[in-house]
Amino acid sequence: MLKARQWLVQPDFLVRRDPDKCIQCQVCVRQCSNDVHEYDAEEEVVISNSAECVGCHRCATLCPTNAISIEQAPLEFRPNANWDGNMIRNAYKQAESGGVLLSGMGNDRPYPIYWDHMLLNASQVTNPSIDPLREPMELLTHLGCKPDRVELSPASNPAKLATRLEPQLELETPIMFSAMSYGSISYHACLSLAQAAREAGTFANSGEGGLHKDLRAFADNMILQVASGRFGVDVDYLNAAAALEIKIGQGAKPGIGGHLPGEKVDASISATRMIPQGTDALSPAPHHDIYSIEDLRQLIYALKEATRYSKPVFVKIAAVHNVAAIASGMVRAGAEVVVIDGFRGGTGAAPTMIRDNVGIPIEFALAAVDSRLRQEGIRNRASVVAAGGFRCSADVVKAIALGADAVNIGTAALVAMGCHLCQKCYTGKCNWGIATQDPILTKRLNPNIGTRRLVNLLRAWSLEIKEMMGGMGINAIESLRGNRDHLRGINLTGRELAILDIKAAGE
Amino acid sequence: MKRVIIKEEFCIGCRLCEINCLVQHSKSKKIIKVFRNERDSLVSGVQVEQSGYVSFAIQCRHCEDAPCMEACMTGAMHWDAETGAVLCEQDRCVGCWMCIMVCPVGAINTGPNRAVASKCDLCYGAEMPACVANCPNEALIYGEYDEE
Amino acid sequence: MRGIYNEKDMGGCAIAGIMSESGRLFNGEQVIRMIGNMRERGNGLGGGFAAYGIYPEQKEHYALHVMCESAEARQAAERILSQRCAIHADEPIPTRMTAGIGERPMLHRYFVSVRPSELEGGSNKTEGDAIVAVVMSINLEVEGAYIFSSGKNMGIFKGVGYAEEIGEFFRLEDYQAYIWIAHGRFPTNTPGWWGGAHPFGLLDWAVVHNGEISSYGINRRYLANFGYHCTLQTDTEVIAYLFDLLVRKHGLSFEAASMVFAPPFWAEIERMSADRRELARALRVVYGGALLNGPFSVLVGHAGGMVGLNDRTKLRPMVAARDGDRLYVASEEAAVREVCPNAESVWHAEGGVPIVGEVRSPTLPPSSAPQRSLTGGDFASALG
Amino acid sequence: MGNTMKNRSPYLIIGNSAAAMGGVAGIRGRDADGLITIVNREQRGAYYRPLISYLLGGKVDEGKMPYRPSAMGESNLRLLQGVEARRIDVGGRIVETADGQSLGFENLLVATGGRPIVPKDLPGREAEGVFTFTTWDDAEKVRDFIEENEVKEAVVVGGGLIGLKCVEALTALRIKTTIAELAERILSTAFDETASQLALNSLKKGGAEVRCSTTASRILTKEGKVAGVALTDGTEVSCSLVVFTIGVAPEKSIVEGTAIRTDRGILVDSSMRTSVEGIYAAGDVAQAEDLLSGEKRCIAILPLAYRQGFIAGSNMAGGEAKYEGGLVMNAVDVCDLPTISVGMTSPQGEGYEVLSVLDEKAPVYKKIVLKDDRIVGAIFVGQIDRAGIITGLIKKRISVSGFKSLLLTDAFGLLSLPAEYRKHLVSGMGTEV
Repeated sequence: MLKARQWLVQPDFLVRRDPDKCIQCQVCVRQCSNDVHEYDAEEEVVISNSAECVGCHRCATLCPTNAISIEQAPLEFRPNANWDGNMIRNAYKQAESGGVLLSGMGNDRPYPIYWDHMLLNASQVTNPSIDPLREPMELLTHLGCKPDRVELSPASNPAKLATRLEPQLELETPIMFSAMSYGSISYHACLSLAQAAREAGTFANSGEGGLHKDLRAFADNMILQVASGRFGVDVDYLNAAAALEIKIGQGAKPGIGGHLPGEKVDASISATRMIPQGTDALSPAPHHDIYSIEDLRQLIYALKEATRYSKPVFVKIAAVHNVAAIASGMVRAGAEVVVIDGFRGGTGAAPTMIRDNVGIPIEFALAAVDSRLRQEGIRNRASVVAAGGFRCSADVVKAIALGADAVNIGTAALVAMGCHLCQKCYTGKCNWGIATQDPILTKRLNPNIGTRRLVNLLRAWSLEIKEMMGGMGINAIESLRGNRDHLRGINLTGRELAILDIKAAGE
Repeated sequence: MKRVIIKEEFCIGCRLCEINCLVQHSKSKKIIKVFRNERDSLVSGVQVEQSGYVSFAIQCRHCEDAPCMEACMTGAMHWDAETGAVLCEQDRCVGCWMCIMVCPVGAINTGPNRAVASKCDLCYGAEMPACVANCPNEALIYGEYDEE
Repeated sequence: MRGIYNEKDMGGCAIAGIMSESGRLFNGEQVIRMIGNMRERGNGLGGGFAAYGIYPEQKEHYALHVMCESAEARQAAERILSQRCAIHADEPIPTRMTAGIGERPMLHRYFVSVRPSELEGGSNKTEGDAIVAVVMSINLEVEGAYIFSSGKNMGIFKGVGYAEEIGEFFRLEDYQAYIWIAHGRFPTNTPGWWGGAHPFGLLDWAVVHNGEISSYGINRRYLANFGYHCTLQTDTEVIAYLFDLLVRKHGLSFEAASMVFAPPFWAEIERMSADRRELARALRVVYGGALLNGPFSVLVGHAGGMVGLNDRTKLRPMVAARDGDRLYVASEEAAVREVCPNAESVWHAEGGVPIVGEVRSPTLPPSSAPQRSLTGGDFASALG
Repeated sequence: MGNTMKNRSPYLIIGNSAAAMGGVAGIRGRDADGLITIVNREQRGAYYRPLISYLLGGKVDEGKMPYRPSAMGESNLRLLQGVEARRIDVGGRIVETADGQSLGFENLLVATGGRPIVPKDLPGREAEGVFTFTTWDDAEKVRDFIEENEVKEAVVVGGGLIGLKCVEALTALRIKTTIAELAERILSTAFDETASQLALNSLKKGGAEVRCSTTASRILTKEGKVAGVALTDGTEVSCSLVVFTIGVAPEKSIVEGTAIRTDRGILVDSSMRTSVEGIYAAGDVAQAEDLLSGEKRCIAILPLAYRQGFIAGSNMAGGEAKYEGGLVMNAVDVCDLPTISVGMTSPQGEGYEVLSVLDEKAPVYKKIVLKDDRIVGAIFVGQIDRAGIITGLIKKRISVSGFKSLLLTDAFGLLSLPAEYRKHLVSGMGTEV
């Protein structure tokens, strides 16, 4: 189909093809959903049109001779610290389209990454570090509301438990998969996450898109969301879950709703979301039955009632300025797990300006929430899950030391499944078969491979976490959780150190 | 006996199987040289069929009672006890094409210059056939059927 | 005083303890020999003792031992004290000049009871809670003053020097007690400071400890939830507070408390009988912040007895012995043999399994610790 | 008689070619070591009969002729070579041989094949230089004669498959060869006009002379040797070698006068059994059911011979194998032009639908004959890859209504087939995909 060229918009990438290496096998032609590569039968040569390239590397990855390389388009603007190329290009795009700029994945602006400003501790001499390969190293984590104290039944000897614990979620490693809905990602991607969660003894999250009937089998390892759109929510859905999550906000777009375009709502998605086929799936910005903390309390208890108090109820919010006070309110309203999604959290589609400018880093949000709940003496009443931009096991260890009970990984999980962060999720043309519903593309993610890679990632990170804990002389995750003594700040202002409540390196 | 198991639902139609089959059965075994110099002297033993999102790679099924073996009038087509593969001993083949006539999956071809029958040999001697080893999406698996 | 010492205490040390389970009184000479026997484990930068049953004539009152850097500091502390407590008697703690004991703070003791006004407001606030509050506020607010002993009919004596010299300095041969515990310190990263020496005490808890608590950071923050503020940043202090919280406040048995401090591994918990598994799981899930992680052997004294505990992987030494009504606990067997060459039984403590010594004597005052060591119940009332 | 009893064989096979080999394989499939006795008229072991033209043409050497030992099955095999079976004593279950042996049997497989047809009382047929062409011996004789007499010209009478292969061999030996075919075109049974024409062109390109609608009326001789052939159209072709490849008739003489029922060949049921218990027939001599028509019919082609023999063999060993019916099919390479024909290629009568594509230059010709949306015949010339898929559709009688339009396109493949059938094929086990 011919579309009018947008003259001001220049290619983002330059596709280079090494003619000495290219064997005209046309794998690239077959693999690019953006029609970058094309075989000219007359000339018997493959040619590439850089203009359409999104830099997803599908072609380069599958090229059997590594003949393809992809560079940033070398078209340089006159250096301008104020108007950098990014800003200029965005203005061009909007001048051409007259629309809101959209982006996929998380905030990519160069804000400081505070994980990289925190350093971990290790034992020397005065106490022994522990070798996780030789000695037990425990990552088992329980999410849910805990009482302040345990009561023992007085008369009995040996001691017997009198306290009845609230429902707890048991994780073999303190890492879960972030909410990603069926619709925003493909069925194969959802299946991979669910299978991996089961295999690794942790949990995947349905997101707000409902639960595909074939994924019910994995519900014991799934946290099911109740979001403003209420997609796919009925009593069976609620009772199928291992835990429920009320989604208030998302780090990538605080205060913004969701929008799944109608063309993506095929028969299967329509059945799963319980909306007519081909209609846009719109999640309102707020829950229209939650305008205050009391309303939240009502929904939390409605869900508990509906599920006979058999599963913990999570509440997820975006990390915004007064996150600590909000979190404390949520806990008092009955949230058993508080999920804080930092401003680097991912998304299938968000207005670029929102994604890049709203919210605060998870590092500060987490530190503030944990400290606040402790000050108020209600830290036991809820677990805290941190999300939004966890890139490696060290990030996870630092988050737990800051006070998180567990973390959610979204982007990292997608990357494990092949995502190359081209940020074009919203186009539905994901060449890696993840953020698409096009049957030609969804085939590209073999869920057996997806599962294996996800399990490997969790396994690798868990091993590294154990190594780091062992180095600190700690053999149980609960002794790392909130143990900020094992963190030291580097290149941080006194104020930042104070908020994180950690000492500076050298102190 | 190990066979190549086809997973139609995961075939992405990239045709890397065909490409690597050629390389594996070439003289030089160097992909770029193969496509420069040997291309015309090679026919892939695996063939990708595609229409819309349905696609799969098909090569000789190495049938238990192979019709091509029954039909072969020269004994070129034979069963390899070691690998269980149905192989075509090309210097016995005279190119009568009986095998092509009877192969229900159409996995045998007339070879580069229509001299003798050519087909998948499971990359004889290799631990894993090239098409399987080079499938990026595990749409081809090398294993026993009952493992499935 | 605070700030400079704002570091957690690391070190290898020696611990020792003797008690008479029938409550018979005896002087400090034996425990001094025990700790002296392990002189090599210390480095002369700290030593101390706790003795139970030493103030029979004041046994109704809390005995507060205070160290002050100056007369002003002492007056400031006294001011707060007299506002919130009735002071029934006070005197300098008797000492003698000893070789090896250098510069020393003013050492004074008060025998007090809580003013009724202190018990108002706070629901079911006990005298104990009130004393804890007083100790906390003086140690937090008064520059240069530090209360290092606050129990009834017991006292902590500690300072900078080798333990046996500290014992001599405090004239411990003049005190009669039914429990003695002692500590010889080897601080690795804090300058020797009198307050930093062990035992560390709160109410009638006295803790001596060898090792390092890697979980200190979270233990401290966990305690903060319950109003315990660590003033010394020593992990020993944390242990004392945790015992006070779990045993006195939450009424856990020593066995249950030990399952919190040095819990069984999940793999072991899986193998337990249903009831025990449920208990162990609940304790780990609820009290994760109280898990003492890292190598330690700790000896805790209280009016009702003493408890020895090793970390769950047993990374520090601890030996126990019984002979007649005596229970001995020490870092090294040699220390036990020093005073009890032919003990009836001598054994090494298992990781995570407490050595519990209980005083069986009706004449004893109520203790912070439960009388029935294996079951719970609220003992706050017992303090009233 | 006692002697007969002693060597009464559980399995006796008359003949030593494809059907016999199939028989051995069939028996061995069920009975690993029961004695198998093979009576073979020829003075040699089993060999790949169709190779004789390649042997003559020098495309293969003698080493390639004998069957692979693996195909024979080694154990407990008794070969009587150069022994001709004369008569079957059906009642006594004995086969008498020309050299006077009496071979007792429990199960008998008659796989005597076919006899080349030579017109009786054709003047000069006894002359030196007249040959038929069905055995290794024939090929050797022809070759020796060519060498001894430095043959420059030859005439091949009969434009069927064997004729063409023979011509190919002779032209390969640089002998000017003329082929005389009685019908108006060569390969008339297997092909339609178009295919025949393409084959003809290829043959001519190969250097052969072709004369249709005519045959030999007389062999011209000189001193008892062949000097030429007079054709029915009045013309004469000079040559010193004549090979008759008119066709073969079932070699059923051995059962004549016995209780075994015959028609054109020996009649057999779907288990390849004759009208007599324990006596089976397979190969060119057998007249078995035809897949398409359902009538009993002699189809003298190798794949069927082997299959029939195999079925007979396993039934002789107590099996219950069933013959799915024979399908006429031929694959032949006419001077480097690959061709395949399957089933009914030139339909007569009502209700047939014909699809075809033709490219004379290439040349490529594809033709498919349908009845009631099922394929009953096909011809492939020039482009034969994947023709087997069509053969499969014919055999399995799959309705092609859904994909008729694709059949002759280059895109045609398994993907065009009904999903279920495709998946069954592809799986090899009917499980995957």
